[in-house]
Amino acid sequence: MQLRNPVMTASGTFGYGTEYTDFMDLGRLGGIFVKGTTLEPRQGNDYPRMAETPSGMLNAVGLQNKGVDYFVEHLYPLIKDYDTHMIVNVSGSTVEDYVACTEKLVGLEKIPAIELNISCPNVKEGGMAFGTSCASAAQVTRAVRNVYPGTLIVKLSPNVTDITEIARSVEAEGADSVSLVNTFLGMAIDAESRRPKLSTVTGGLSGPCIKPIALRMVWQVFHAVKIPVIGMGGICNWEDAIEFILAGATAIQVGTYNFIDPSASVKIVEGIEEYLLRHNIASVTDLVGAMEMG
Amino acid sequence: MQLRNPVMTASGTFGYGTEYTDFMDLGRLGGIFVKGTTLEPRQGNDYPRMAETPSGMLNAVGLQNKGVDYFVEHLYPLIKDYDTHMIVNVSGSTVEDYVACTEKLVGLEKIPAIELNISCPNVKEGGMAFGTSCASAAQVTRAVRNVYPGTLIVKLSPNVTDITEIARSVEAEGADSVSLVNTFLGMAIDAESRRPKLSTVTGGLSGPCIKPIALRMVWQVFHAVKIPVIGMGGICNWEDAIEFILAGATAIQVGTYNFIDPSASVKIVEGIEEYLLRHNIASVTDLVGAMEMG
Amino acid sequence: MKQLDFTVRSNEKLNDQNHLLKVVPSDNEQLPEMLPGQFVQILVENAQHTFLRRPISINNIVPERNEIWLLVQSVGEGTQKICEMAVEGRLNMLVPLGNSFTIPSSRGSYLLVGGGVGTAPLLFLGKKLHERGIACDFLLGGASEQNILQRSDFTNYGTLYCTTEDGSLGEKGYVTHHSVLQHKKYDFIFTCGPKPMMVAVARYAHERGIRCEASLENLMACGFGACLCCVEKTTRGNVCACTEGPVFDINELTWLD
Amino acid sequence: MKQLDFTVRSNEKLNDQNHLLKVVPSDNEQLPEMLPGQFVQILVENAQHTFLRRPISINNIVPERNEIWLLVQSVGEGTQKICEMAVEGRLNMLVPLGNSFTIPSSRGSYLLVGGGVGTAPLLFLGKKLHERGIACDFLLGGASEQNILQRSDFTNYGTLYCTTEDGSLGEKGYVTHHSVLQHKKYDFIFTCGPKPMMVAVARYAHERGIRCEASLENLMACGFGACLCCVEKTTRGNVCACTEGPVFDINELTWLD
Ligand SMILES: Cc1cc2nc3c(=O)[nH]c(=O)nc-3n(C[C@H](O)[C@H](O)[C@H](O)COP(=O)(O)OP(=O)(O)OC[C@H]3O[C@@H](n4cnc5c(N)ncnc54)[C@H](O)[C@@H]3O)c2cc1C
Ligand SMILES: Cc1cc2nc3c(=O)[nH]c(=O)nc-3n(C[C@H](O)[C@H](O)[C@H](O)COP(=O)(O)OP(=O)(O)OC[C@H]3O[C@@H](n4cnc5c(N)ncnc54)[C@H](O)[C@@H]3O)c2cc1C
Ligand SMILES: Cc1cc2nc3c(=O)[nH]c(=O)nc-3n(C[C@H](O)[C@H](O)[C@H](O)COP(=O)(O)O)c2cc1C
Ligand SMILES: Cc1cc2nc3c(=O)[nH]c(=O)nc-3n(C[C@H](O)[C@H](O)[C@H](O)COP(=O)(O)O)c2cc1C
Ligand code: FES
Ligand code: FES
Repeated sequence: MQLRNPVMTASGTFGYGTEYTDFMDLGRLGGIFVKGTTLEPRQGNDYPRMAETPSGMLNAVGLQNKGVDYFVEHLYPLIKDYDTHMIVNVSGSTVEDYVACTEKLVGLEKIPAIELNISCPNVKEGGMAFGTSCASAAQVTRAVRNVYPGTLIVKLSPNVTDITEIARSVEAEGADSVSLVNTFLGMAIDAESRRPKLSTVTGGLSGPCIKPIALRMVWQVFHAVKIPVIGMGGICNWEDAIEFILAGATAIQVGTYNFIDPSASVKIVEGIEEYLLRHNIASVTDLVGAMEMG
Repeated sequence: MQLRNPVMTASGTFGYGTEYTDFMDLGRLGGIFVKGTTLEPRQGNDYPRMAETPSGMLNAVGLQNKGVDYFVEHLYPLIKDYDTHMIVNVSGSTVEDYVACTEKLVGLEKIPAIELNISCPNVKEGGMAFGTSCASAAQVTRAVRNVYPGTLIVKLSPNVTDITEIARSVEAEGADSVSLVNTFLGMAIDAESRRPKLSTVTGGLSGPCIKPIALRMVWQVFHAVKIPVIGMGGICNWEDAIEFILAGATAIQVGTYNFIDPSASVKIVEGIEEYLLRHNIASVTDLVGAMEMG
Repeated sequence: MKQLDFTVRSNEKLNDQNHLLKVVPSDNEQLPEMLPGQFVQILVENAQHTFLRRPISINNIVPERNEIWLLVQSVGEGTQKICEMAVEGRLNMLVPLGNSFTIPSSRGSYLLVGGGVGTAPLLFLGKKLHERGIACDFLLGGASEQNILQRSDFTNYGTLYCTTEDGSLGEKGYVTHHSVLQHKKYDFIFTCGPKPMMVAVARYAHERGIRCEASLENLMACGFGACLCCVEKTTRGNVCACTEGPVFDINELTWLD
Repeated sequence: MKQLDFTVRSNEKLNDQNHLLKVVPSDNEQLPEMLPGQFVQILVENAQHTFLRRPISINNIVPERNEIWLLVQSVGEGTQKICEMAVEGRLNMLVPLGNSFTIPSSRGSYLLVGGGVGTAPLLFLGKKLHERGIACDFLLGGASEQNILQRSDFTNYGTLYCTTEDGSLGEKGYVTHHSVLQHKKYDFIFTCGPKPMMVAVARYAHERGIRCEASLENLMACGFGACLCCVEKTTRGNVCACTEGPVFDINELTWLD
């Protein structure tokens, strides 16, 4: 998969792209990761699903989506002609779920890649659990790899002691790329009512608050694997994007900040272009992992 | 150890208390955790050691301190008559270090407790490594427990997949309490110079940005152990403190925010008092873990 | 939907907590069509703790002046900063968002029930109904007289009934206890305000078989359908309050179950 | 050290980037004694990305008016917000912090070398020297004329020499190339400014055996010795620039190693 540029948008924060067409030209993006898609339709979790936190937010959406069949039948036709890479984020509760969901996507010509979400903290079963042990991460990657000939990106959970271990185990099973990070498991309580702010008590933390940790993980994983790393976590502007690229990200995803500035991703594309010009750098690939030490 | 109130100050953010006497009355606090103390003096890491991040900061101080002998001889006499609990944060690189350092503190009458720092991300050896596996956390706790008759608090690292596991393993070795969280391993890069912002590349992330994750961990640990939990991570005001208490913290520590408002801890003491009055709650202990569900 | 910079033309303090801001697109771009019930998402700059945009209803549109009115109650940092905006200050907004109240095609008698700052979208709705030659009644509730805002504006478009908790204006008590609800028979009710009030209004309407729409104020992250955070549980399942709402027919909601 | 609210009495724009703020304690509390070289830590409110306080040197003290002067260069969000402070606005500050320049007890000839906004603490130092009957020379450098600030204030306390990179004022070039350094022999040099400039000044002083103190601008979190983030490597090991500095004798520093 060749990208026009390294800027993509993160699953669950960009709908199916359609939500953003009023604000920007999708054709300016390297790619779009659509909302987490599961085998069966899901209603997601109860309201309230969101809490604002210092420089970030918690969400407990819980993979609300109409299921892969609906996607194939109704959404794919809408988005297949967008002039950018449309990548489906595949989520599930069991290995069989992941495989069955993926199988339905295999035939879709305009979906060059899938992102295996083994890191969603907002579903009771599966989800993040797969991403927090090497064995289960390897197991689900292997199973999906067997049925999926396209580009297979595995999305890692940051809620682990050693993310490089997990990255290496999915690389060993044939993942073409790893993307990181998904959200951090967090919570918030309303002091006055004494109740959790989310219906599910805990949820996923995203936004600029997590950027320093996400960046560290990207740097560690870049040095641990040979496959390309896609970096994300709190990226708001071109400087953040450059930080991730210097740390080792071949491409980046913009997530939560799309909510605050729906055209942020295009501004990042432009900001990176200017940076390359200013620093007289021929291609962004020259910057990947190019942090200077000492 | 009985506390006057649940508000204490976090190690490495409050010096030896002396730095704050111009700004506040130390006697208003439940306790003070002094700077991480090691067997030998340490110069810490090179400058730059600090980077501001969204709603937080990274530090790479690296346990700069004059060593436990200096502490006993020169600092203890200065602080022993403060009208609050003075607790020493014991850090080290090997089990032997921790034990030898602790042994020198055993005789100090006015030090009712030590906090075993098995979670410092800023030293090359040991430090955080002890706090990221059950076996090593248990090992160092056991060794120190053998030589320390006072209140033994073990400070946990948040850089783990399952913090409850670690908490249970130090509880099993006789820890009287666990405190959490220490800083998250993070990093920052200067996009223009392409250099890491810290001399050590990675450092410890603290401040409000980490609060949602820290709070979740306190809640999990509260439900996993029987010993009291001391909560911290981004606490700035009484509302934050109440959140941690509702999640299960018997006491809390104020860290980074002391830098921004040196009298923050006293304001939190007052804010909690007002909250109890307003809600007609007799004692703060009635609030510990009293988050209401459903 | 558009992302536009607006310039604050005026900022009038209505009472301790409420401000009325009148804003125009900074580059004089023609406002897109906006409907009553729709809202905007405001980027709050200069605020230390406000990360997300803040949703605010469209209180009124003055097409001649290309102007949007925003009625804002200061309840936290975000709304406080908006209330403190200086004249000539800039606000970046996403406009317009959400669905709208159903402007009935049939004649009939209409009641618009608002509480607190929930009266905001009802002014614009009343104006639109008035433009269609539909007279309506407004029933507005608040803690006391100074909390019933924009009264003279409302009376331009219909008859105004009020309740206050302290009796300082209109009848004493809550809106749902107002005598007009006993005396008059309505065909349509539109409501916006605190949830307990809207639930009471919905119950009143439901019991009498009156068609009723309520405008919700669910917590929102994006405001335009991308995050799925603002969902309301409806007879159709969880739907986004920012795109399929904020206005819902009460029969779709599960409030009365 | 005290934590006090201050009221902005005036805010003068000196050039594109630099503002001079004059502030007094809001409750008129008598200012504690402050020494040249000391600084304050300013809490920046209303800033989205500024979490920590910002250190700013004491530019001048006017005891008759209980007033502190702050010369601030807008380089990022924090300093920009400070520069945008309205008259009568409030600033919470920790005052005073750090050590100070050594006011020499012996007579001799003194040179104060500043670059950019690093000239800020030198005005107060010059004034204090002047009060002791010590005349001094100022050697100030900047990109061009408009960057050499407070010239008339400096000339009250001594002779002013300037260099500018474009030659628009004084000699063209860097401070360390100024001819006065060739012609005159100094006993003490005090310097504050960009690190490369201070290193060059230190080298000049060191080579000639001139006693020299430099004021550092290390990144700080607390500003009062609690965090150990601001350390400078010295002959005594790592020491805090906020308590044992910001002023250091150049012989203690490891710059010339
Ligand atoms: C579609 C829509 C239209 C709205 N129209 C208006 C309007 O015209 N005028 C107006 O003043 N306000 C309106 N609101 C509410 C307004 O968006 C919130 O008051 C605002 O977001 C609070 O931000 P803050 O930073 O001031 O307060 P915060 O500090 O975020 O919160 C302060 C307190 O208010 C509560 N709160 C925050 N947002 C909401 C919400 N959406 N619903 C209920 N409680 C909340 C918080 O839980 C907290 O207790 C509308 C909301 C929605 C969703
Ligand atoms: C003891 C002391 C006294 C000072 N006195 C003054 C003064 O009188 N007037 C004045 O205008 N400034 C002074 N400074 C510098 C001032 O504190 C910084 O410019 C300010 O903190 C930058 O904050 P910001 O939010 O505007 O910029 P940021 O957005 O934080 O940073 C903008 C850019 O400036 C760089 N930067 C930030 N802080 C420093 C620093 N301390 N040293 C070098 N580079 C930095 C950043 O790396 C970044 O590239 C002093 C600093 C110290 C430590
Ligand atoms: C509201 C919301 C919904 C999300 N849904 C998904 C999802 O369905 N699948 C997924 O892999 N990640 C999901 N994520 C995680 C993001 O894709 C991204 O990994 C994370 O938010 C970190 O990036 P950010 O800080 O830039 O937002 C979601 C995030 C948010 C905020
Ligand atoms: C500058 C700095 C130095 C620290 N030094 C220590 C230390 O010596 N020992 C320790 O256990 N924790 C140390 N910590 C961690 C804090 O005690 C605390 O666990 C952490 O900062 C989270 O709390 P906060 O977000 O309130 O700061 C340090 C933190 C900071 C910011
Ligand atoms: S607020 Fe994001 S979908 Fe409604
Ligand atoms: S800035 Fe904290 S010790 Fe100097």
